[in-house]
Amino acid sequence: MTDPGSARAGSHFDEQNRSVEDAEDVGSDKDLPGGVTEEPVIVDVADVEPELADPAVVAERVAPTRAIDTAVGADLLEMRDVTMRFGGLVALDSVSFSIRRGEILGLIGPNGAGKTTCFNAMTGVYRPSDGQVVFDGEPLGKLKRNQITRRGIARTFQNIRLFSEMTALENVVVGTDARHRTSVPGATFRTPRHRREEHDAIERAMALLEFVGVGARATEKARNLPYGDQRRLEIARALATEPKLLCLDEPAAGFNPAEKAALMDLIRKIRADGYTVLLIEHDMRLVMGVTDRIVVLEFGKKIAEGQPAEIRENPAVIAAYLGVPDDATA
Amino acid sequence: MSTPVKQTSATPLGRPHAGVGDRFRLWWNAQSRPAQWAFGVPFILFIALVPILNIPVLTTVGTNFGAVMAQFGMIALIAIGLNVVVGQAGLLDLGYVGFYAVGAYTVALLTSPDSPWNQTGEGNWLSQDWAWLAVLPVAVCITAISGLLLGSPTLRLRGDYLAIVTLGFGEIVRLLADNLGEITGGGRGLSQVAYPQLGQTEANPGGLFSAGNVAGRINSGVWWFWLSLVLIMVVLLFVGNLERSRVGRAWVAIREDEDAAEIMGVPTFKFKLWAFTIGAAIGGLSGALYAGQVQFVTPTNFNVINSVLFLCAVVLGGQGNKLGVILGAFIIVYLPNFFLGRTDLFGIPINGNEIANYRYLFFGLALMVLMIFRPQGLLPARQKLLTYGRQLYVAARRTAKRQHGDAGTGDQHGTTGAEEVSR
Amino acid sequence: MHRRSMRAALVLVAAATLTLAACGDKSAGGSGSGSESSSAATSGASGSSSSSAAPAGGDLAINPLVQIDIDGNEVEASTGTDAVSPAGDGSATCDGVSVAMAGALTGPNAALGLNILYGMQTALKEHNDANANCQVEIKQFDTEGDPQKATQVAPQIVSDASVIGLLGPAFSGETKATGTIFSQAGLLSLTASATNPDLTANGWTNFFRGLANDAVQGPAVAKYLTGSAGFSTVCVVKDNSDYGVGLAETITEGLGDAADPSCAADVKTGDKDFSATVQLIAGAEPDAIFYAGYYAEAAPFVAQLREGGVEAAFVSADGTNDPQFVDQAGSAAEGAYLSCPCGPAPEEFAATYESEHGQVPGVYSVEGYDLMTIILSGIDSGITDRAGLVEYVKNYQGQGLAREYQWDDNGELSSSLIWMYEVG
Amino acid sequence: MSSLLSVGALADGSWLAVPAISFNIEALGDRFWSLTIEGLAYGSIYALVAVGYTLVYGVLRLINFAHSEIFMLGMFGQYAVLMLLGFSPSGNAYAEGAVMTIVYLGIAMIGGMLISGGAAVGLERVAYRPLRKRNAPSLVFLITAIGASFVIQEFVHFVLPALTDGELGGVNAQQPIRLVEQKEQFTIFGASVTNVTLIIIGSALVLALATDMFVNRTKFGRGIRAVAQDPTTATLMGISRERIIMLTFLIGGVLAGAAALLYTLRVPNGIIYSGGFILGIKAFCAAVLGGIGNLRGALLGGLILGVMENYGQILFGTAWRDVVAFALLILILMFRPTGILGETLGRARA
Repeated sequence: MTDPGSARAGSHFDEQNRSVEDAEDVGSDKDLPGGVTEEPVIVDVADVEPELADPAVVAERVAPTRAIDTAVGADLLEMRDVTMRFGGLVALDSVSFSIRRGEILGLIGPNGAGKTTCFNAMTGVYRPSDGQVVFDGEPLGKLKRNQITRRGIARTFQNIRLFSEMTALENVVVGTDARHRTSVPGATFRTPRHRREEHDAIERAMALLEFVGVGARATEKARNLPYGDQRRLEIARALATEPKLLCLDEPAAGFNPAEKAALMDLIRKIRADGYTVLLIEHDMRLVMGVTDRIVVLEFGKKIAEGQPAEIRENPAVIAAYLGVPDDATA
Repeated sequence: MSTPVKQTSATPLGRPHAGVGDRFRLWWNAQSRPAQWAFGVPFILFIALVPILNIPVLTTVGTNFGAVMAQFGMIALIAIGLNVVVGQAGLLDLGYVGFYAVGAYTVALLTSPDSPWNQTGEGNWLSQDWAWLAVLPVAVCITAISGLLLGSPTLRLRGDYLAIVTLGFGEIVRLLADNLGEITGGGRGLSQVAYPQLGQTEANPGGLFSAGNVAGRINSGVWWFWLSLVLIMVVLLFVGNLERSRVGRAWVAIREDEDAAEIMGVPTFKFKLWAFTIGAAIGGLSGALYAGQVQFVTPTNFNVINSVLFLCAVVLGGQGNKLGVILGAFIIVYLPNFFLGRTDLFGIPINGNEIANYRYLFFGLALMVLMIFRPQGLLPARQKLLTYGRQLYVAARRTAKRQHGDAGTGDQHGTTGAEEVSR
Repeated sequence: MHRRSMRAALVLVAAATLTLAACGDKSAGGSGSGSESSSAATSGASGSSSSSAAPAGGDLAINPLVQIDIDGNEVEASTGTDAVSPAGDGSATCDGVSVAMAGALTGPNAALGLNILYGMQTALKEHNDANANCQVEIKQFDTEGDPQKATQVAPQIVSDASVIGLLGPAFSGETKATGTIFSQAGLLSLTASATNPDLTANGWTNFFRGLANDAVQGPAVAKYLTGSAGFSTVCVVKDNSDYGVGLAETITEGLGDAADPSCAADVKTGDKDFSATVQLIAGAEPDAIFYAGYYAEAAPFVAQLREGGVEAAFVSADGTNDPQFVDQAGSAAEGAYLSCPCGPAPEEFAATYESEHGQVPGVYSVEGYDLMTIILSGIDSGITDRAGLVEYVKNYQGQGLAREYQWDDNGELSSSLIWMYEVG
Repeated sequence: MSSLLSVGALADGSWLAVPAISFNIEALGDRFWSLTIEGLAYGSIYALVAVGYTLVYGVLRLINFAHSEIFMLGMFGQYAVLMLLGFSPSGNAYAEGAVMTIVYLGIAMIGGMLISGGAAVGLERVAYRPLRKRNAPSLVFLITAIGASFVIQEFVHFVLPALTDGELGGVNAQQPIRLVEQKEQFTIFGASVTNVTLIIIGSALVLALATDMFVNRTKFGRGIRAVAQDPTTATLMGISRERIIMLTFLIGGVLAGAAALLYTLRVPNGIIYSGGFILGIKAFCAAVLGGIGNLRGALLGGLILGVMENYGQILFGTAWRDVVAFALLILILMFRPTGILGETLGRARA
């Protein structure tokens, strides 16, 4: 968990247990308590809704439908001298950079450089001690986290945080709910708007599952999905909120090279569909391969910004990563 | 409490032949609405008839079965309400009895001649015959408001704090009823609370719902049971609608990971408050039934131990599972009565009164054992969170069958399901 | 290292415990002695000795003092030897008749219900032993003192065709909840303990109360306190039970100006610490304290009053009139006045009761016995139906162990008298 | 059938009668110091019991709902020891002389501590350990605790009298064994201080200091704090989590046993199977008030709760004592959602 404020809400054990169990259980459809081995039920959404077999249809349904004030190529999100202090510790020291609409921006830096803090400042988990985050022309100010999501910033988590007792489809539908307005009265009496929204939600969620490639496991509980599918499901859930900006927090952690390649394809596909992507990643090859621009942080300060090729040559960056092979920085 | 759900014990869905329950569920989910009605209605009718069928071992000896079922109806409502709060939204409420009390006292205060706020009788705005029914929505509203008032400052607290705060609230409500003697009658309580005046006859001057109606098999207890059964159906329908909507998904998301839910755009505080308010309203409804049935309300009926029992009903039955918590309520109410006054069971002589006397001892042991071996309750939760998810369930069952080797049958369903999705 | 030192400490403690235990009995200060085998705790309601209970506060017991009427005037006691016997003349015949008993038989309030039940059983045994051709049965129905439970139990009583009369319900609350049921069924409801005055105002023709209600006890005791006892300021303390609240109200009313509102206090059943109330009373310096509630709270309350230096007389009523009060309060109970609509138990009855049930008669045991005797005499006179029994009780007149029984049209005793007891 | 509502009567408004609650501020002023001292005595009992809740919560994130029954067992434990020592129940105080009284009290206290500590460790073993092995969610722990609470109470209610030939347990409170007769020793600001108050506050102070030292200064205490803060790392550092958990329960139980003796000095008639419940809830309140998981918070919370409810019951009337306590809790949590001192155990974050 990344948020000390409410992270203490869950117990330390909870977290520990979770990660331990993840390690054991993820991707294993093995033994039931009774020792009976069962196969998972595969319900392919394409099976339920045959049109989804066509990737073009999928991509169209997934594509964002929201009006964005920012023109393509203009700044979608701007960090303006953002400083973040925790007690005496300065985690971010007047960091400024911007994310332009339609690009894939990489945010890198050695451990403890403030990448995740930066991320949390954007998504409202922390409020900046100083400076401003301006999104789509308006400062985020004191918006609550769910309001920021509604404004159009979605994220995934470094340590997967799916709703594990829900099915994959339901997880994604929770994401689509961010755009819905039905509340208790509407749902209790099943008003027409509620029905319409429910229909839309399922339709879009199925398309999203197909889009990220877990369509075959729509009705499985999230916790029973293989690790890689869980990561992809998180992306689908984030996309479901119809973000203007999608923030991915180390989406390739724990992936093998083949999976990484598939992920790169997926990220490109997401961008191609009209989303803007912010990527935090340790894997240099992946970052260099997929991003348009890169911002480098070290000790809470921005030390470089530029295209992958420039970053590769930047002496400050090389110094920061000196002696550390790309792949092992994690 | 942001309780991470553990893998060890629950049998995951998506493994269809894991148990009879799961197989039944898959089958049931795949049925069409009319088919579900066709199976459901006779079953409900059967439940409704249970207290008058006089089934040998099932019928209680020491206490009237109809009256026991009436109490079961009320506790079942309570369990459904508490399940919204605890089972679905994951908020630990140890003071739920407070809402039960608020509901009961609202009815009693407005209709008991002992109360200074009595509104029945000459020159007042409630007619004697319809007083109970007229006050019922008032009770539900006032309880909902009390839930809102308690929830808005406290729901920002974390789980464990919420537990003790709600417990304190429950006690405060009881103590208020106790201490404000001028209004509530204090320990003397409020008697002659109004009840539905229906079907008065010569032999039955109080009507069908009067406590005095004990002649014959269909006594007042049975009538109250039927009334609560109707209310349970209505509440289940509404709560079911909520569960299969954005609201229910928000609750489950909050239960599983509140921070992640908020970051996914769920207005967590708002939906927690809704859960609390809805739970409170259902508790108040049950309290109003209580006041009507017993026609007498005192503070002692609303102490902490009852809160704990309600919570046990929910956990015992299976939190998050509506049918499960109803089963839990049945066990909590029925078991002590089952033994009371019984001298033999299947020919084996037993001292039922003695067993009933030790009920808390057995109950405590049973809880401990159950929590070790079946912490998810007797009927574990398998929430359905999508309004139009049936085609998926149909497909799931079809796939399950195909994997089993006997493929076929489901295709037609599949197509209709797809149409349903794409309108 | 830690572990070893811990173990050593344990051994030391164990050794010390053994040594001290060997030193033998410790004697208590005050008037009593810890190990003396005395016939302590003579209960007022029983008049007999408690065998198993350890000596409490020396040789204190609840002794009958005087019988008073509603104006607090003394009345000659009419208890005694001419009481109607449940045995009858031994020639009664009946078949398949039973009497129901409804009250708390399990749970926290069970003691009172059991006292009544045991009293009934004592009477029943005498009757059945003497009348071979009329074996009556007691059917027990446990209400746990819970009104809702009572509504579940009541239909069973009514629908049991062999039950022609009911002794109960025991508490006022459950009586309120079930009164209509019994009234509509025309089943005799004869209570040995429910003292809420409102109960007879519901128009139930089947309901009779076998003792004075709180509307009698309150004024009677109040008048006695301001009159014969000569107290001019009294603090009324009540618990939160139906009984306590009702009694306190009538007492306060009866005391009039003598009741000091500045030290009127409320306690809760289950409370054991009364320091704030004690301080409040100490400040008011009353002549007497009246406690409306049960012995479980009265005992620690009086003990803490005395420890807190309050020497005013302690007065309480039937809820406190139990040997347990003396056992638990010890010497602090000395001199306490306890009123009770219940009469003192004659020694013979107490002895029989104790041999049958292994405990001394408690409060309302005598009423249970007397009222059962009345029902049995009705059965012996040939009554086999419910209506007949109600009629019989309505017209009944006779002497019991505790008092003379005769009812008015509402179901109250025509002459309601209160007994005052003193602990000494 | 008459009409459902008659609007005229409703509009009349005369039907609404509101009760008056009186405040007795004078009494509060007059007896301020004696109330404070009494409140501190009561509060120190709360504080000792609250430590058990808070330590277990700090280490396990578990509300040990059965801790109130551990306390109750402690009362019976010290009572049984006194009986073994040859004391028999009596309404009157024994006069043994100051030295011997203190010795007997000490032995009784140790007896209570052993019983409570043992019961707490046993509870952990029998009820909680199997759940921990299964990684049960916290609601499951809570329900188990409730179950255990029922079992312990009913054990004392029904089984114990059968085992001890009616000497212990059962439906009635134990007849008190009074070792100390309450006597005024001296006065502060006009408020009398009794020997019982002195013993309670003195012993509680010593025990609280000792516990604080133990948790903050010793190796075991460091272990407890380490496990509370980060169980995984603590395990990696070679600390046995199981042993630390056992130790935590032991400390909580032992303090509850000590509190049990102090409580019976104050309330000799309180030894009954149901006697722990409300006190336990109050102590839990105290722990939450101070910031659950925080040792010093529990101590502070206990004292505050004891004093405030003592003021409250004079201010509003004795019947309002518990209302004051719970209302105070709700109010404080509204303004300080993690309690007065926050939630860290000991000085872990100082």
